[in-house]
Amino acid sequence: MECSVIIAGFGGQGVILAGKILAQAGMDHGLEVTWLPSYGPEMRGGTANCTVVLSDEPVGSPIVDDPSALIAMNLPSLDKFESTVAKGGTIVVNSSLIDRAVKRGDAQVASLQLNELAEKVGSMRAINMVALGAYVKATKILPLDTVKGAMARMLKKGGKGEFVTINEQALEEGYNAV
Amino acid sequence: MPVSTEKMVKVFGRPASLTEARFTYCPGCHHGILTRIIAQIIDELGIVERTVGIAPVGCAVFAYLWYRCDAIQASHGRASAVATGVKRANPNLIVFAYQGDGDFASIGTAESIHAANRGENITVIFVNNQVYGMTGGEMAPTSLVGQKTTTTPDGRDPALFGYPIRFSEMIAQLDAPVYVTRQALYDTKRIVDATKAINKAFTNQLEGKGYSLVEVLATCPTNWRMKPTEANKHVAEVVTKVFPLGDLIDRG
Amino acid sequence: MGERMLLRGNEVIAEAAIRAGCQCYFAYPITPQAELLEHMAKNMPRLGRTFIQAESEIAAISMVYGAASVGVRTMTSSSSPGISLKQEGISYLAGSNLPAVIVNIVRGGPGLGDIAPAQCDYFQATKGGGHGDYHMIVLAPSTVPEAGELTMLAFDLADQYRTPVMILADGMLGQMMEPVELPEPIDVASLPAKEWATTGAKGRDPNVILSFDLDPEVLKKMNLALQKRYRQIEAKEVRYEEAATEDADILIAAYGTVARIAKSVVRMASAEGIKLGLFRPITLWPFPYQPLKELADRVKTVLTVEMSAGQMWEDVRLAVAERANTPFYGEMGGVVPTPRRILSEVRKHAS
Amino acid sequence: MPKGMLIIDKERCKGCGLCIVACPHQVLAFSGELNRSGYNVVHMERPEACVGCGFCALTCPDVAIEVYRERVPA
Repeated sequence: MECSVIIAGFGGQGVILAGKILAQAGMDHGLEVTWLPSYGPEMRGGTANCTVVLSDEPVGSPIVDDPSALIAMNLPSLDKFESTVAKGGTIVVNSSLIDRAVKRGDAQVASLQLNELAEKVGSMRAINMVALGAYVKATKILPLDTVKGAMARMLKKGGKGEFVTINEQALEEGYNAV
Repeated sequence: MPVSTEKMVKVFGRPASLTEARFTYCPGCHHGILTRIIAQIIDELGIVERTVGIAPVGCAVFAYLWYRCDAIQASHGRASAVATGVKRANPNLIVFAYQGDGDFASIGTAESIHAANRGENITVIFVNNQVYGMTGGEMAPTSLVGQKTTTTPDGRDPALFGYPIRFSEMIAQLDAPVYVTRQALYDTKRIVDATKAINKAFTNQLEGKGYSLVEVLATCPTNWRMKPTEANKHVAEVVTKVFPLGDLIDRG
Repeated sequence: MGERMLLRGNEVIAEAAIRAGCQCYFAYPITPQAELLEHMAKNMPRLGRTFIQAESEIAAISMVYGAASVGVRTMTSSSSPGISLKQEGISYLAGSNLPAVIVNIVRGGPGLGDIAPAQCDYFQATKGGGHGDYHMIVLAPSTVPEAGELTMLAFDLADQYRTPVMILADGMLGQMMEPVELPEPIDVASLPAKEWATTGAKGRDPNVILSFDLDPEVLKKMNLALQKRYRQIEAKEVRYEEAATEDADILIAAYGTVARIAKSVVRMASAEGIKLGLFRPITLWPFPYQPLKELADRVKTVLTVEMSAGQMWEDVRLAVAERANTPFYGEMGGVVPTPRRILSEVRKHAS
Repeated sequence: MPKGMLIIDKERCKGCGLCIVACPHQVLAFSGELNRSGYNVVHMERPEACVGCGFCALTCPDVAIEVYRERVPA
């Protein structure tokens, strides 16, 4: 079993952190993982993305030609990565910012208004966790509780423990929306 | 005619911290005086067993040969950075960097300024003789306006090569340094003054006070094409007009 | 071994250096190795050790030179353009027989290039980027955990052979995260004393650190001593990894990040019935000429894959020496060869 | 005034003459004798005038001069 996901959006949408939390959760679940970010000026205001690979054997390439999933947080991300997703793969689309349909007919699409769902939870900054929750439900890659646990540990380690509750709610919101 | 020294007491001899090796400097070169002064102060402070000297590139490249202390030969211009590494790695050592004007004030500009700006607890001896001695008498950053060198055959033209850089004044603008002074060696009074200044620069380090810089106006009779005595006069009458002697800061 | 943690390559190299007893670290910021610098900035002072953000790469390597002279374990890190600036100091370290660790998280070049991962500094690292007849040991990790292990090893080899050692990784390895079990810290007090260090001439003759002698005959002797040590290193320190080479028809020769990507290709090729193996040099200098030569007798093709125009390829061809075909596939400018692209190259040579 | 005495290491002397100028009592002069390096070395031309002040030694760039002074009864 090897799964990979590209999480892409613009800087500020938290795609890098979402990937880290997913990788941490995969590791906590006993899997081998790699997390590979785009880095440098891209991260400072432009587009940002990261690739997470989860596997039950040592990960070879941390870059993937055909990811088994894509989380597209904005239109440029969908435009850039849609065609790369493996046949039968999963695409999570932020329809709040993407006004076109997914062209691929061979992918499982979860189109969600991520901005509105984040606002419902009470924080636009939690949009990445909404997306991650949706991805977890759509792919059944890991138990949601494992992701919650990884998220809580990572935020506490970064001195942001006060945001754990709202991010748990965000994960659940995304999870339940699929 | 020989007079016996039996009834006499030795009042001046070779400092114990100097090796027996003969200096490679030209006749009348002030590097020799300065080397002796430093050794004498290492003796007086009793620090030879914990001193590390940093030798530059230039005429003083052999500085490691003269002292009975540990020494490191640094690349051109980096002596202050090497001294930083030594002192940070082992703060118990007494570290001095011995640097010429090309080394300290040209190729090593960044290393020199930033070691001073960090207030490294080191002693820097900056030998300013306004010329590149070792490579054959080329223009130094401190060469005087109009000074003839092998790369300014018609004299240094500020329009082409700028002005002599008063590096110690630049260092003295910084907040961190403890002691910045300019000394000379052209007569016995200046030699005594310079000795006191260098003593203070080492003592500051011993007392953990921080960065001390002693600029020493020196002669280069060979490349100035002057007799050693004329060279001394040149420093006294001409060079000190551009590079005034005295303490620039003393926060010790 | 401790807790399994998810860490970046840059952080792991930094933390491994700390655990290897690195006492002084000096560096200048540059992408993509900034996290290494930041980890050291945060952790070295807490441990009572030295961290200086130097005014330049040249100053940083010169500080390393000073600290190494005193006999402490010391390191600097940078990325390609910064490593170019450090060459003066690296040559001095080699010439003065000083142990130090230099990390190069390589990015695209030449010139300012870009900040994407590349392997275009192979020549500079393995053939002596500075002046004079010297080598340094060059270790090329392929995974984040290995980056930690090789960093620990780098300090030991540096001390053992009194030579600078380079960790040659790339931006991808520096930036990516993988689970790591960090090695236990070494006991610095148990390291052998460095009798040659400039620690103060108390009860002994002065020690002098230098790479200089104006007498050509003396300098020749100094060079011969260096060369003798290099022959010892070549005899004892060659490291490499083989994967699926037993019945391989084709071999990929690759190091670092590309080698791990190639491991995925080996699996993909196997599924297609192509007998593909991988030969991965871990020491780029000394290069594993002999083991590769022996493998070349058993395969038809050795395909070199690099993120360069073919720098390691030269060493591969020296080793293979006409025993097998030696095609090349390289990417430049920070483009990373994907598994599929490598596989299509493999297919060209499989029929 | 106490009487002084100098020991000049001829082989270290490079004949620069700085000591000659530094001496307040005109004790020193070039000897005309060349050392092994070929330098015209300095000697005490008027030893009787030396007071052991040490100015010559302070000035000597080659640390070639040792200075002795008569013991003054306490």
